[in-house]
This record gives sequence, structure tokens and C-alpha cells, in this order.
Amino acid sequence: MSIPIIPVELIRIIVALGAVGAFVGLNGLVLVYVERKVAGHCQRRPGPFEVGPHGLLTPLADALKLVGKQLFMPTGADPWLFWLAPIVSFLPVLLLFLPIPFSPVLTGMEVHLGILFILAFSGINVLALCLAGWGSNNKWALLGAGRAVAQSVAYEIPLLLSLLAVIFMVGSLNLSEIVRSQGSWPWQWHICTQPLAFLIYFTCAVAEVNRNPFDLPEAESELTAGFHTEYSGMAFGLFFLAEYMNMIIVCSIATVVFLGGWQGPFFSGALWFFAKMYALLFIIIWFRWTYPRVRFNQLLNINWKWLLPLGLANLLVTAFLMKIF
Amino acid sequence: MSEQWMKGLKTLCSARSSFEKTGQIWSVFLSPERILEAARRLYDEEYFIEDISVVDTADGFLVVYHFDHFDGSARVALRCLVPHDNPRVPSIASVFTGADWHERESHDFFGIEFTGHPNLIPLLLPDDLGFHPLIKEEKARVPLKDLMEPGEIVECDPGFTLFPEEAKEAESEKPAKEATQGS
Amino acid sequence: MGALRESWQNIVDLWSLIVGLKVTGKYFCYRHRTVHYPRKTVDNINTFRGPLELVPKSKDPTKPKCIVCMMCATNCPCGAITLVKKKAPKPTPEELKAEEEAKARGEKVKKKKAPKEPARFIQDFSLCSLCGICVENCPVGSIRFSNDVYFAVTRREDLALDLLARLRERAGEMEKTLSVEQEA
Amino acid sequence: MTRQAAAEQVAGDFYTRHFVEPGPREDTLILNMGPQHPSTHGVLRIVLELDGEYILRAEPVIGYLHRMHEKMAEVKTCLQYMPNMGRVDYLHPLAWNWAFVGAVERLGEIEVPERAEYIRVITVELNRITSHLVWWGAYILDLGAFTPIMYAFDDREYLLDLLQIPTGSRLTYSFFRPGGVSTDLTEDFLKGVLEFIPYFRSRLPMYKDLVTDNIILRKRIEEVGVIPLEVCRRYGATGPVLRGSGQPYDVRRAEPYSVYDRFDFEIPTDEKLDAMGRYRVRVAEMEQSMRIIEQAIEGLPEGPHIVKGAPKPKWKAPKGEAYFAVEGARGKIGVHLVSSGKANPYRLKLRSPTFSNMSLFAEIARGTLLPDAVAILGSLDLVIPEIDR
Repeated sequence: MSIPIIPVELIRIIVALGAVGAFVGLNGLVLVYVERKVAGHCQRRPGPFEVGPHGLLTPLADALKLVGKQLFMPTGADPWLFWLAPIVSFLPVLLLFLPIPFSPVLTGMEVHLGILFILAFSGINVLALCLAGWGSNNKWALLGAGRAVAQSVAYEIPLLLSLLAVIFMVGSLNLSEIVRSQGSWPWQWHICTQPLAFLIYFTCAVAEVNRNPFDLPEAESELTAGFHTEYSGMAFGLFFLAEYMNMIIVCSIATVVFLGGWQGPFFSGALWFFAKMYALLFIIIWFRWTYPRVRFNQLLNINWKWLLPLGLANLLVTAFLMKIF
Repeated sequence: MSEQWMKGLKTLCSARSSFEKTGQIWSVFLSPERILEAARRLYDEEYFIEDISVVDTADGFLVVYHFDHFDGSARVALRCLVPHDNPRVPSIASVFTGADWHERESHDFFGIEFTGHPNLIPLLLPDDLGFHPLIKEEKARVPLKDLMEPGEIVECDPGFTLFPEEAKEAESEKPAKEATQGS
Repeated sequence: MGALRESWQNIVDLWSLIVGLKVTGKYFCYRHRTVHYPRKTVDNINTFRGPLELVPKSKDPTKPKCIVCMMCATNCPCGAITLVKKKAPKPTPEELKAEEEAKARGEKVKKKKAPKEPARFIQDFSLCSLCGICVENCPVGSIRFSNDVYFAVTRREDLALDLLARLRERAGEMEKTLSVEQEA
Repeated sequence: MTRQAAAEQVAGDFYTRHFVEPGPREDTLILNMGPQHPSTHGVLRIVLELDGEYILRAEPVIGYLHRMHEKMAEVKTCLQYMPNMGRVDYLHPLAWNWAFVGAVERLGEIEVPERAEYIRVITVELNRITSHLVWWGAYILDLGAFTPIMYAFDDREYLLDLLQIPTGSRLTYSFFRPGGVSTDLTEDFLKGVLEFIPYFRSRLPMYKDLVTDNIILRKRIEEVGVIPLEVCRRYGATGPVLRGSGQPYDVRRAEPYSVYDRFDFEIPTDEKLDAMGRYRVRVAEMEQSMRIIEQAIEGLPEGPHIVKGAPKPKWKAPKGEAYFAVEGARGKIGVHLVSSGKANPYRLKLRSPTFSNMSLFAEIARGTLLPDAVAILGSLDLVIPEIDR
């Protein structure tokens, strides 16, 4: 060992993590604003309006408020589990952004098993919800955690099945490879060859990130606030941020796998990626301000009786067709 | 409206009253022991319970049960008078389950003991209140005969003396009655 | 067979989700209905019942029509109105002298009657339930509801409104505007 | 107090004494829902014994908003009591106005001018629509959709602006007086109502598209909270809860008061007995209310809005008793007035419909899921101040 090799890859990852951190913070603020504006306009009101021009600074004020609030722990809660939960919920989110190819250049880390990486790490979120529910010493939180675990575990299966169908066709788990296998025009994207897989994926994604109509773990009219009933200040803020980041990740995957990633008509680049991703985010937010919530047994019925068989059938048909042609 | 339920029921005094004037068509005085039987008969005739209220009179607490029928204006008022010092009435919650809350409310306001009630704990008032707010002072109480007219008496037990002779007088001397009303 | 038909029905009914999105999507594009309060105001407030105000005499805008009959104060369900009658004016020394002289002459002395005017007319707005019984029962029509929607105070004590002072204030304002108009 | 001692004090009987047979099973969870819970609409508290999310027992605990209106009546004159009647049920206050005024009129044998009766019908029916709109929005909110309540409040705002013209207030009306109403209707108001009706009719299909037809909502509330007619009868449930159980009982028809016998309207019922049935009944009732309003405006006679010689503030009710019932948005509102010939009522009993409707909750919630309990609570259309009085 005469010349120390500069650990290029390590530096790259550290820089990428820093960039991802900034990206997460910025996108969190933007999403809060978008969500409240969409809610407002759907309900024929302006949404946030007073802080800054058209309320642009409202999310910043919200963030300041959350940071400034007292952190509160209920009597009888388990302090370790209680404070661990928001951190466990938030940290994997940073990792999840690493393998996502925003553009050919803007990729944190080329991971050959990209999809597997993301799915594996996003599973940690369930653990956080479980810890939060158990550690809070609150019955509502406990019920919410129970729901969260059942829901997340159940919906991961059809989610995986729907992605597998595309992976079969591409023959790679690398996200950049998947993007390159699609063309720049919409009919060359996988959504046209695998529409059913896309529908299954999107439904599962909404359920996986606990958004309406599948927001049962935090159903406020039933469980007050579900697993984060007892959290205040930034501890709640971390859960909140993690939820939004998970939304971004599932939409990013959908963009990569089904919508052609950074490719688009006329030009390619990160702009297309973000446009597609935000369009999907808008749809998820739009869902929330339109639909009522399903009941818990219905939620599981949808999964086990509809999505899972459909996903399996879709996978089998894909495999069969692949074999023939 | 059929009055099947009244056949064979021992009442102290039963009277028909005018719906236009009082909003009731029957007002029936019962002794507390009979109330459960009357409720059961009304239940069999498909009446539903409206409310249970109490009037604090000089003669005692008058517990008033209102029942009505889905077929139209057929409000029946069952009444039973209980003494101030020992207000006990059997609970009808076993027949009309909705009476449960009404009885608890009456217990809150007047301290009436509904015997046989499944869970006679305070409903609207705090547990440690210590008094019954709607009980009137002794001198503010008014005798029953000054509060309501019995109406057209159909049947009356000779031992029932709350409306002594006046009722019959009232029937014959309407103008005189109105004069007393104005005072 | 029934189960199949039911399943098919469920799939068909999924269309209702799209219809729902259409409705909210339509309103997303519509103008919103919020009135941005300090910059814009609503105009249908002339029937609103705000705090009471006294109706002035047609001759003198600083004096109310009130004859201190106490109908409003005694009938208010909440006891929100405090009404005090003016005391009889103190006789001047000359009058006192004349009175004594008259007494000495053995004539019957006519004491000055208290004027039928309120000395204090206070409405405690924190108690008022705005039922309108005072307004309806005033025999001379001396009180009415103002339509002051934007009435707000920062301290509870400020809710005890001195209606006479408010009446004088309004009269002063009216004069001011009148004089301004005259100047113009 | 040590934490242990505090825990011992709140365990066991503190919660479970509300059950008929106290004490939880060893493997169940006692859950205290309320008084501050988003879907209990105010300060209702329900003690639940859960097995997982299944409800084994439920017992409502009420009284957190108790104001003793009945005692207040004994220290106020009939006219002074009017503001109280606007505050029993803040969503349909005019019906309570009417119930009390009706009892006073029945007792005092006061004639009401025909125009006043029509004015009462128009305003009460408008108020019924506002009440149902709030229920509609809040119910869908309970089921997890946020937007419909905004649309409902948008329409309700229209109506509140209208009702403000004659009554002068927007929520707690005290508009009726024994012998009539306090102010006459203006042309503005009538014009506004006539404009409102076609507008609101055009909104109803939107409501249907957005909510009623929505498959998620239908799956949520169909076959949930089935209330058989016999249960309604035992508990004395009335109003849309009873009509949702298939019994066409409406005080406006069964005990026709005022001029309701002159109007042509239907009593919507539903044979399904479930929460969806009650939902449909209420939506249909809004349409029927509009029909009544149209007919009433068409037939609105000229004349005084209050009878000459209407009770003065110190008016003494003749001795006697009177019971008067009206159909409120939530069911049969009854006022039992006993007078000893003084200016103050001797005894006033308020029969509130939600009190009876609520009491059946414990029975029908047994064995359902926690979200179903929320759906059932919402379908009963609870207004807590009316339960607690």
C-alpha cells in the first residue's frame, strides 16, 4: 500500500447523502405547501394565503413552529422506544433516495439491485410505526400501530408482484437499466405494456404510504391520530416528513418503472422526471381530498382477495408471453 | 285508537283529555306497583316511549310517563304519585329499554329511586353533586289539583281523592273555571 | 354465479371513484368562495344584530328617546341592561329661597320632578343573548340593534357598553360629516 | 400521589362502572372514546370494551354539556325563556323555538295568525335543510372525506345569509314568539329563497356524484348499524332514525300541527334499516323540505305576523298542562309545560330526540368494529347539547 487510493465512491456517497438531505428538506416544504393548496382549491378556498405572497412562506413558518415546540412524553411511556421511533422512521428515507436515477447524471449510487434495495429499506418504516405505537403507552396509538403493521406487511406483497412483472420484461433490477429499456414517447413506456401492474402498484403505493383512502393507521376520526397521537414538535415533524418522503419515493419508483424515468418527448432530463413524479404526487393528494376512508377489514380484503390474485395472474401472464415471444 | 291495553288494568283514575288542549288523549293515574304492568301492556300494543318526567307537587312527586303510537296522535300519559320522603317507583327499563336513561335523568333531578333499575348512577349531573336541583322548596310547591285538570273522567277509584269533586264541578261550570284560571 | 356478478358489479362501481375525482377536479379549477376579510368585506350585514344602540330624539341627536320605563331592564332574560334614572336637578339658591318663602306662606310646594331621562344606560354585551325582547317591548322605540359586525374588544370589562356615550359619539361624528359636507 | 397509586385509582371501576355489569374481561381493552374525540361531535364520551377492534360493550357517558335548561325555565317568564330555546339544539333551533311556543300557545289558547304559521313553516324548513347539511358534511368527515363538508357549508352559508334577514342571527335563533313571529318576512328574503331552491336542486346531483354513489362510502355504511323497528320502539327513537327503519312516522303528519296538513309532501323511508338507509332518508328530506317551502311561499297569505294582544313580557300562563311535539331535524321534539298560573312555568320538561336516539347506541354497537361504531354514531346525527340539555 504505497499510494493511498482516494475513496471516490465514498466521497460520492457522502456528497449524495448531503444533497439528498437538502432535497428531502426542500421537497418536504414544497409538498406541505402543495398539499394545502390542493386541499384549499378542491374545497373552493385559497389555502394558505397570508404568510408571504400566496402563502409561500407558510411551510417555513410551520417548520419553525414544529422545531420550536416542546417535546412531550406521556407518563408511563418507554423513553427509549418512544424517542427511537421517529428517528427509525426518518433515517432510512435518506438512504432510499440514493439509488433513484433522477437523470443519467443525477444518480446518487448505481445499485444493481436498486429496486430490492429500496423495498428492503422502506420496510423499516413499519418497525418505526410499531415502536411508536407500543412506546407511547396510549391505546389509540397501539391500535394505530396494529393497523399499520398489518397494512404495510400485506400491501408489500402485491406491490412487489406488480414490479416483478416489469422486471421480468427488462431482466434487470437496476433502476437506470429499467429506464433505458423504455423509449422517450409515452407509448414506449411500461405503463402501456403493463397497465394492470401499474394500477396494482399505484393502489399498493397509496396504501403503503398510509394515504387516504387507506390512511387507517392515522385515521383521525377513528383513532384520533393513530400511532403519532402522543408525539409533538419535531418528533411529530419527523414522522410527517418521513410520510411525505415515502410518498416521493413510491412516486419516483412509479416514474422510473412505468413512466420512462427521465426520458420524455423532445428532450430528456431531470425535468421530465420531476414533472412525472409531481403529477403522481398530485394525484395522490387529489385522492385524499376526494375519498372517504375504507374500513380495516375491507382494506385487507382488497389486498388479499383482489390485488394479490390479480398481481399473481399478471405476473404469470407476463412470464408466459415472455416465454412464447 | 284502541284502548285494549286498559282493559282489566287496575287504575286509580283514568281520564280522557282533549288533544287540542293538552296534547294528550289519555291521562291515567296508577299506583306505583301497576306501572310495570301498564308499560308491558302498552308495549304489546306497539306504543313507543316518549319520555319520563317528574313534577314536584305539594302532594308528592308526580312521575309522568308519556307514550305515543306510530299510527297517529295517541299520546298516553301514565302518572303515579309517590311521597316526598320515600320516592320509589319500579323501573320499566326491562320493558322499554329506552326508559333506562330517562329514569336515570329523573333520579338525577329529583332523587326518585327506580327499583329494579340496572344501573342507577348519575347520568347528566356530576357524581358528587349531593342534591337534586329540580326539587322545589316546601312553600313553592303547589297541590296537584291546581296544576292540571283531570279531563273527562272515565273511571275513578273511590279512594282516589286528588281531584275532590272539583273535576265534576268543572265539567258542569265551565265559565266559573275560566274565571279561576285568569287569576 | 351471484358472487361473480357481485364482483363484476364492484368493478363497474369503481367508475364512481373517477366521477368523484371529476367533481373535486372541477372545483379545483373554479374560483374560490373565501372572502379575504381585511381586504374585502361582505355586504349583507344590514340585518345583523350587533350590540344595542339608542335611538336619538329627532330634535336633539345627543339625547335618546328613552323614558326610563325600565321595560327593557326588567324583561331582559340575562340581566344585561343596567338603567339608571336621572335624579331631580338640585334647586338653585334662588329657587330654594322661593320655595322656603312659599312654605312660609303656607302654599303647597311643587317639588321639581326628575326628568324622564336616563342617567346611565349600560348594556353588558358579554351577557346579552341578542333575543330582541328589549327592542320589541320598548314603548317609545328608543333602542335598536346596531349592525356592527366588526365589534370587538380586548378586555372583558370593555364589553359593558355605555350606550349614552356611544350615542353622543355618533352624534358628534354625524355633525363632523355634516360640517365637512357643508364646507365642500 | 405516586404513579402506581394513580394507576390503581383509574383502573377498573372508574371506567367500567358505566357498564351494567362492571369489570372487564381479562383479555379485553377498555377504551375511553371522548369527551375530546374528533368523531364524537363535541363532548360525548363512550366507554368501549374492545376485543381487538371488535366492540364487546359500549356505554355512552353523557352530561358534559349539561346546562339545566329545565331549571332555568322555572325562574324565567315564558318570553324570557325564548333565547334558551335557540341554544338547546344549535343546528335546528327554530324547531325548538316552535315546540316551546306551541306549548305556550296550547296552554294559553292563543290564536296564531295564518301568515305567522306560514312564516314559521318556511323558516323551520330552511333551518331543517341547514341542519341536514351540517350533518351530511360532518358525517362524511367522520368517514374520512374532508372536502364534502366544505361544499355543504358553502350551501349552508347561503341559507344562513337568508335566515339572517328575518331572524337577525346566524345560529342561535330566537325568532318565534307566543302568538306569531318577531318580525315579518321581507321581499328580499322571499326572493332569495326562491332563488335558492333551484340553485340547491342543481347542487344535489353533485352531492350524489361525489358522495352518495361513491363505492367506498357505500361499502362503509351499507349493512352497518342495522336498527330494527322494534328496537326503535323500545328506545323511543324518532325522526330519520325511525324512518330509516322503515316506519313512516313524522310528527308533521301524525300529529299535524300548524298548517302542515295543507302541504303536499312525502315522508321518505328506507327498508334497509342500516346507516345508508338513514343517510338516504335525510338526503330525501332535504328535497321534501324544498317542496314544502315552495308551496308555503306560494300560499303565503297577507296579514299580521303576530297576533294582536300577544303575550306581554309579564303574561301569566293559565294553570294547566300542555304537551306539544314538533318534528325537528333529528326527530320528535316534545315540550311538556306545567303551569301554576304564574308568569314562570311551574315545570318544563324537554323531550329531546337525540337523547332517545343516542340511548340505543349501546345495543346496536355491540359486536361491530370500531370504525363501524363511528359510522353508526354519525348516522344517528347527534347534537350533544341537545342530549344534555
